[in-house]
Amino acid sequence: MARAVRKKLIAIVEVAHLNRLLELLTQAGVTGFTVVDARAGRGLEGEWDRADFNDATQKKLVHAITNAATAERVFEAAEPFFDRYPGIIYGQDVEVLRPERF
Amino acid sequence: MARAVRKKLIAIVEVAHLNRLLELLTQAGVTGFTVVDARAGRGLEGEWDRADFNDATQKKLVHAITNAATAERVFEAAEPFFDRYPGIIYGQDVEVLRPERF
Amino acid sequence: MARAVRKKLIAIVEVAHLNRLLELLTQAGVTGFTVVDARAGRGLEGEWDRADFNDATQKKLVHAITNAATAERVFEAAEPFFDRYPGIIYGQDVEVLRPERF
Amino acid sequence: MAEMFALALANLTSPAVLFFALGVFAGVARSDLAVPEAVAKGLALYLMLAIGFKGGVAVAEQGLTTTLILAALAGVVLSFSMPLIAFALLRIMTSLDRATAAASAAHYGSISVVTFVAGAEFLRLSGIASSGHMVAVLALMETPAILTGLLLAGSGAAGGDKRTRGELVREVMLNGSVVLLLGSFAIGMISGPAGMTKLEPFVVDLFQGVLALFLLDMGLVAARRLSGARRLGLGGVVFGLVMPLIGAGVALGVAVLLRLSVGDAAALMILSGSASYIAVPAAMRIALPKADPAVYLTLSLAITFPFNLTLGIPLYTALARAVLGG
Amino acid sequence: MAEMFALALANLTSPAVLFFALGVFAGVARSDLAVPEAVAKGLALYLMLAIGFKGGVAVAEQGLTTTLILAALAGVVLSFSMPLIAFALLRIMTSLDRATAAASAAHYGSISVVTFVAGAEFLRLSGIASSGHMVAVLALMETPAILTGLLLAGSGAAGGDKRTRGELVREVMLNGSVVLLLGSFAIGMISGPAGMTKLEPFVVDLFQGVLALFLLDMGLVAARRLSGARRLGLGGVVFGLVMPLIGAGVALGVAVLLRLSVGDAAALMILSGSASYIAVPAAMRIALPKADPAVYLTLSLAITFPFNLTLGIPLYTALARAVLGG
Amino acid sequence: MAEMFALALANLTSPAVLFFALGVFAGVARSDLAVPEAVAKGLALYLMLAIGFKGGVAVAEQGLTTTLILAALAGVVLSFSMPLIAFALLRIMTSLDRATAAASAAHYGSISVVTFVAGAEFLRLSGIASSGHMVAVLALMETPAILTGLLLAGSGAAGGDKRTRGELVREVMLNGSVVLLLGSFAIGMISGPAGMTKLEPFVVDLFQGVLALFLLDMGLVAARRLSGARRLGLGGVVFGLVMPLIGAGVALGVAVLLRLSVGDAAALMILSGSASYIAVPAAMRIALPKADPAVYLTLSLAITFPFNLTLGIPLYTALARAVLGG
Ligand SMILES: Nc1ncnc2c1ncn2[C@@H]1O[C@H](COP(=O)(O)O)[C@@H](O)[C@H]1O
Ligand SMILES: Nc1ncnc2c1ncn2[C@@H]1O[C@H](COP(=O)(O)O)[C@@H](O)[C@H]1O
Ligand SMILES: Nc1ncnc2c1ncn2[C@@H]1O[C@H](COP(=O)(O)O)[C@@H](O)[C@H]1O
Ligand code: NA
Ligand code: NA
Ligand code: NA
Repeated sequence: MARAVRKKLIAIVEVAHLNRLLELLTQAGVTGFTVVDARAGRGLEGEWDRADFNDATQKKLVHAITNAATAERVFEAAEPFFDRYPGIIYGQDVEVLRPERF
Repeated sequence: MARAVRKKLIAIVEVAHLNRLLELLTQAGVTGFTVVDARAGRGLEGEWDRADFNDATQKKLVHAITNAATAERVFEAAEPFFDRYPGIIYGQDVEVLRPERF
Repeated sequence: MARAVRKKLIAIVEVAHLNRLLELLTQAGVTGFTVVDARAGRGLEGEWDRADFNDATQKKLVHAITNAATAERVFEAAEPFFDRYPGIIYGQDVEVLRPERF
Repeated sequence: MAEMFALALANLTSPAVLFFALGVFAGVARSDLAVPEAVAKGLALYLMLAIGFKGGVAVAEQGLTTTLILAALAGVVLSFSMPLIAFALLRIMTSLDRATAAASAAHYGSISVVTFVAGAEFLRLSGIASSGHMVAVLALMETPAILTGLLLAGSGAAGGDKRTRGELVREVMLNGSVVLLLGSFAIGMISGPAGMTKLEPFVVDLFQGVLALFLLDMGLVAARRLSGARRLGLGGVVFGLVMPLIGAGVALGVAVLLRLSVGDAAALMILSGSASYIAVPAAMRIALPKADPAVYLTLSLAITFPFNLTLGIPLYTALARAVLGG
Repeated sequence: MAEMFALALANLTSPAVLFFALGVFAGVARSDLAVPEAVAKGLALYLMLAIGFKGGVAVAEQGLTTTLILAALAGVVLSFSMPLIAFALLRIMTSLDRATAAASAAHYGSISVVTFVAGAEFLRLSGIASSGHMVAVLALMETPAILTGLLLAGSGAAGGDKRTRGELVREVMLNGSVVLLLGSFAIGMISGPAGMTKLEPFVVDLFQGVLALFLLDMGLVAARRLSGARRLGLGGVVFGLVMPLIGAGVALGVAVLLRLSVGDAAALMILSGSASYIAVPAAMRIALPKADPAVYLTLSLAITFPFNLTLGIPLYTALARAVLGG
Repeated sequence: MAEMFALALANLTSPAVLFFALGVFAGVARSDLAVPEAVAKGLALYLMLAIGFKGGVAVAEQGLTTTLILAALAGVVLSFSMPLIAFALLRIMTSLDRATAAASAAHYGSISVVTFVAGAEFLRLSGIASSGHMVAVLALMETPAILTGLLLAGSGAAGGDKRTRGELVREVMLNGSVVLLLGSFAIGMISGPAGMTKLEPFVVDLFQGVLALFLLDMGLVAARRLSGARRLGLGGVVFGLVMPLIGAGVALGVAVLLRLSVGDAAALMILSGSASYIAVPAAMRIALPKADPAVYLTLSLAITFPFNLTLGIPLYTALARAVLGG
């Protein structure tokens, strides 16, 4: 059976800027999200690791399933955000149950 | 090179109902899965955070790569499950190595 | 607006082999990745759980966004890797901001 | 009287209460102060292990007495019955749906380990220490209320799940905190004073410090939950302040009937007046997933717990003394 | 004799053993009691730091003696050689593949820190405390068995990986638990009694309590692993009970040859009879990824460890006394 | 003189310093030894709680004195002004961009709690214990440097973010470590010796042991950071060794002016010579996200901290004694 399609957004963001990102998502119209702790990583700024007992460079993964229009608004708002702060954001299509939720 | 395509399912589920969901997956024919701790989130029921030292509202992410037929069976069984319990489930196509595993 | 498309790779790998996998990714040309702790799972080798205070069977999830050519190189190098070590790897298309990063 | 005020003041300036206040302050001011989840859980395990073990050793030294059996019976009856009163009040005072009201009511029949621990310390400083066996009463009071809550929720409970009620009860009785408390109590009874010699620096000396750190975290959590108070409405908030008084009052009546000592009476009041925030929420998520957790967690953690910690405990103690002498 | 029974009973009713039993009970009953992973690892770090440091201080006070050197040599030889016996037995008694049998055999040449710690406490209570330098022996016994295991696995080891055997050995020798144990031992030796004055409340007073909490978790893990016992078959289970007796028996022979004191002989027996559950499994996942971890973790954690903790330790002690007098 | 050498040697062979060295060794050798993140954070919380509380109790016993007020003022002025010197030096000695140099400079105006703690212990052993109120000075010195850092970064700070500077300052002042330190200090002052009676086994007896375990982890982290030293260049490394001497030197001048006691002077030197590794990095990620964290974390953790812990503390103490007598 063909399922309804929605957008999944994933952002990787630094712990100090997490609340700002969640606000950005909410303002764009995202109604649900789930945050996961990242453990380590590498990017333009070099490597980081949670074992550094120091929260300064810790990262979080934010997942949010939403509809296409909202996703587009998020992408637009995310551009200046990720210019300023470290991290990345990307999207992909997913098939969902109960599409009216998102 | 074109890789074989399989379905990836992701469910977000409350810790108290995790074992029930894993049983549901197993019964549908899923042979492998990986569970990840979620840290915080928001949904229809409002916000939650792991820092609440209380397991009551903690969530887990369950990933499972499986074939299309099994995924369809999971979706069907998941409908009543997520009617009753908080959480969401969604699927997407992924390219895999060793497709016969899934 | 149509976004640029890149490949997201996800590998699930045992903690003892994580550094080897990251090396493999780096050699294939991957420039960024994020590691997440897995909590529990099941596969060909049976079940495991982090609560086993024993690192022996702990797993990590490695996410990496990269371009198609690099992804193909990773897949090729991953074949013998996952013949030898437990775990899986898969890929999918994602839409990204700032595509020149990857 | 003056002495009671002095004790109440000593309570408010004890490190434990002050660390709770610090946590509330940090939370309300949105500081990023945080106790890692694993550490908070470890502290909770420690507190349950220590309190259970010390209670068990105390009973090993005193032996099983009729008083213990009576107090245990009283505790179980209170745990079963208080949710009935709480449910009736919640239906009158608030507009909560049936499932949420039933789930919240269950919390008030059960108990809060940390409230008990703070209360036991207060009683000790007041010179009317409660008996070691009150820990057994505490452990026995944890779960009966859950069953009453499920009955109150009616057919909505576990709505259509294939699990039988029997399975539910098994899951509830095997809640980690219940098992650890009762298990540590049993270990204390079996290993007795010889066991205490080995564990004393761990379970006794460290106790107040660990409690302070744990209360710091409880303050942070309570502050986060305070934002849920709006959802409760005024009726809900008043309920969260009045219900502990009712619970403690009923327990005082029972204690008079059973001729408990002042210390044990006060301890029973503290238990009956306290509301669960670990075992019952976990059970409610399993059995009543449709009940709103923001309501019962806010009631228990952000309203009733702070009230008991700061004012309830000295008040119940004063009442027990006034009625039972001592 | 009667005294030995009394001690064995005291062992079974000690808080440490009882908390292990509580963990097993909770695990088997499928309670949701759990020690957070980070806390369990923190407790393990504490135990290794404390045991290493205390051993080092003891040696600083006694000085390096020939007995230590002899015992260390004996330990290393036992660690290298016990896997040979274990491998032969596993190939006879079970139908495990070569890699899994070799990996499992390696566990029995190495040692279990917690078994040693529980044993040392038992010896102390029995009035035949072992020397502080046995900790050094313990640390030295951790890794040699791994090399034997790799040899036994034959060409299958690290199957075709580009890593050289040298790299493997480096990774194994730098296992966190080995480094912390030896490092803390060295720190104890260097900072001596002056260092002990500072750390005593931490490494000595708390020790039994932390051990109890850690054993609770080990009980939970052992119970989870018990389900793997089916995969072992009867032959595997019997091996897990017989092999510690063989290990302890051989160690007793060596101790007689070297004229070790009763306490040191018993400690060497406990070490030789115990099976690793941290350093060796980690090494085996690196070196023999095709060996089945469910087999060796079940053997070590769910069969041999509980046996040693409850019956093995008193038995080895009684044997050491019977043979060496004291 | 000979006595100072003996004390310096005692410092180097103290368990705390040796556990730091063990961590560095394990990290450099790429052992998989690791302290779980949650445990490390728990230990950090403990240290701040304990140090704050003990300082507060000390002030409750001594009362607020002009010396405290003077020392506090001196600390705040030092915290505000040291980043100016640090910034100038960094611009001369290295080719770091403005934002990174400003962020790094801010670290040197602020303080390192663990350096202070190790220093306080050293002073105690040297017979010139600093006053309890130096903890208040420590807490007050944490944040002013951050403001100077932001000024130095110029318009680049928080580049174009809509947050006002006021919001930034609020976030910085409510940093968890600042709140816990000041809060515990206040709790110590309010609950006084009566509170200390309850918490003493926790905050005093365990302190050295927890510090040792924490330093083990700091060694591991410092070793991981050492790889970043290449990015610093020789100029950066030299800065990380010279700047603490300058900070301590200026503090000594201030202490002479204010006629502080030898112990307090040495403590102020240690504070001024130390560099933050918790509060300031967190603030810089918020306020100056473009500044390179690898630079300031390497400077603070891998260069200045080890220097202060091993050589700086005895050196500053010797200087304070030489200049102020005692
Ligand atoms: N290509 C990528 N794939 C996955 N994660 C990435 C990638 N690039 C960056 N990240 C994550 O985002 C963090 C910040 O990235 P950056 O701003 O490039 O330093 C990194 O530390 C990684 O955890
Ligand atoms: N749209 C969404 N995107 C990502 N996670 C979600 C979404 N909706 C719900 N969740 C997660 O699922 C949990 C339960 O959802 P709910 O049943 O809607 O309360 C939430 O707390 C989130 O962690
Ligand atoms: N189909 C799957 N879907 C998701 N995760 C899997 C799957 N198969 C294996 N895994 C994960 O990879 C680990 C190792 O797999 P295996 O090598 O099959 O034992 C498992 O323990 C799971 O955590
Ligand atoms: Na109650
Ligand atoms: Na052995
Ligand atoms: Na400074």
